[in-house]
Amino acid sequence: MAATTLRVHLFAGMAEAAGARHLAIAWSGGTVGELRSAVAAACPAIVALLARSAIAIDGRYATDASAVPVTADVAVIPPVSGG
Amino acid sequence: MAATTLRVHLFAGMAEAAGARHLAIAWSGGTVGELRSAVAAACPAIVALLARSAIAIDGRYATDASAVPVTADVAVIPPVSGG
Amino acid sequence: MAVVACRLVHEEIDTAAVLASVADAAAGAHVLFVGTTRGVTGDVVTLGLEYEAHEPLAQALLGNLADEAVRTYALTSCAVVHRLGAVPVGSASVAVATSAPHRREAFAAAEWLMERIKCDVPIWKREEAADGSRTWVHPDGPSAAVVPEHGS
Amino acid sequence: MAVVACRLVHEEIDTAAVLASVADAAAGAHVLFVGTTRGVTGDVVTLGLEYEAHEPLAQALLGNLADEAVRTYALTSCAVVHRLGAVPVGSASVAVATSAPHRREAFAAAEWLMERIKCDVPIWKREEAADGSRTWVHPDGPSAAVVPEHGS
Repeated sequence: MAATTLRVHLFAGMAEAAGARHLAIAWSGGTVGELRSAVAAACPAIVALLARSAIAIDGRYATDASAVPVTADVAVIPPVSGG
Repeated sequence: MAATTLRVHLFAGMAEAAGARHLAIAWSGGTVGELRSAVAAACPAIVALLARSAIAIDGRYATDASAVPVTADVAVIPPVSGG
Repeated sequence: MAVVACRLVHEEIDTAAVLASVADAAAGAHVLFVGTTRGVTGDVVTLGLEYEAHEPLAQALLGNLADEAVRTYALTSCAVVHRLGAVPVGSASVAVATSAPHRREAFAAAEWLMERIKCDVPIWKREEAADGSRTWVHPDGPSAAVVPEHGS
Repeated sequence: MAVVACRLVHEEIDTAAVLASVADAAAGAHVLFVGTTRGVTGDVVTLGLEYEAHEPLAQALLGNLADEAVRTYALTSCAVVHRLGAVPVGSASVAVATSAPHRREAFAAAEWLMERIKCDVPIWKREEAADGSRTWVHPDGPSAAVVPEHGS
């Protein structure tokens, strides 16, 4: 599958640490676990928080084994503090 | 002690059963337990509910052993249903 | 420091005002419980309720309960309002508000207060059924107050 | 039959409207929880909070939680409103209202909803301290959502 650019949304302290609200990740398909590695490589500043974060794919929380299509809407969800 | 008339307040279903919001009980002093007997004798219509009721003396719940002075403000408190 | 307000009223309860009355800079959690007259219980229709109280005793006991709630749950504030007289379907008969730094205490205190109000405080309701008959409600069993927990 | 309303808003929460929205002829018990920005926590002063969300996901999860609360606790109605953006001290960041025939279910559902909102829903707060510094809050430990309970 041809590599495309996946837009990964960041929020809150993670966006602050990255200095950006999105990361552009080269992606030709794979699992959430593989995407985590790619995100960590692209932005070392968020590695510690990323390890404690969930990944949402197309508006649903995903496990590390889930597939991430090249068309996916991806968000990293660090520990929440709403309420 | 000279007998006087104690005014005993009734409420809700007990006032309805007695057909009155107060009973006048001849009283020369005694315990709450003795007062219960006097009230039951004065108004047989409320005996069943009286057995399930608390007695308040001067604005506080009282045990059957408590003294009821001739000047007491007495109320019979049947099972409650507020809220 | 904690503010406590307990009232018996004969008019509509302003539930927003009850909630607002427990605001406090140290409070992050506020719970408001509102009990209303149910119009329908399963298939049974209720036309309205009427409440009566031993007012001085009820007022004193509500104050005791609120004070105890503030101490036990370390509330920042607490308010209890009970309506007496006729309460139409859908209207509030009772409102309890609590505030605390965190939510667990605010919830627990409000729930405890409602349990105690329903068991201990000399207030009675009369239900008007669909056929117009009216019945005072005296739950089965002895009054919980027969074994006194307040006073002597 | 049960009515559920969940909203994310960027302006002040009308808490009285949230409570009114859960009124129902079959409900005798209504619980409103309001979470506000604490100005003081012990000796620590907070100047204000700011909230951010993954809005589509937060909206969807709030809806799922409210639906689950209605089913689990047999509520007559349920409403959740969370404010985003700056929330001044003393103002509401979240309001949860439940109604049920009886109070136990209304209390339990409101408390359960607040627990789940605080654990599962992608909303974050930034605290502004007395010295003007602002810090995003990410509680220690893994996100509760790492083990997904909703969706796949």
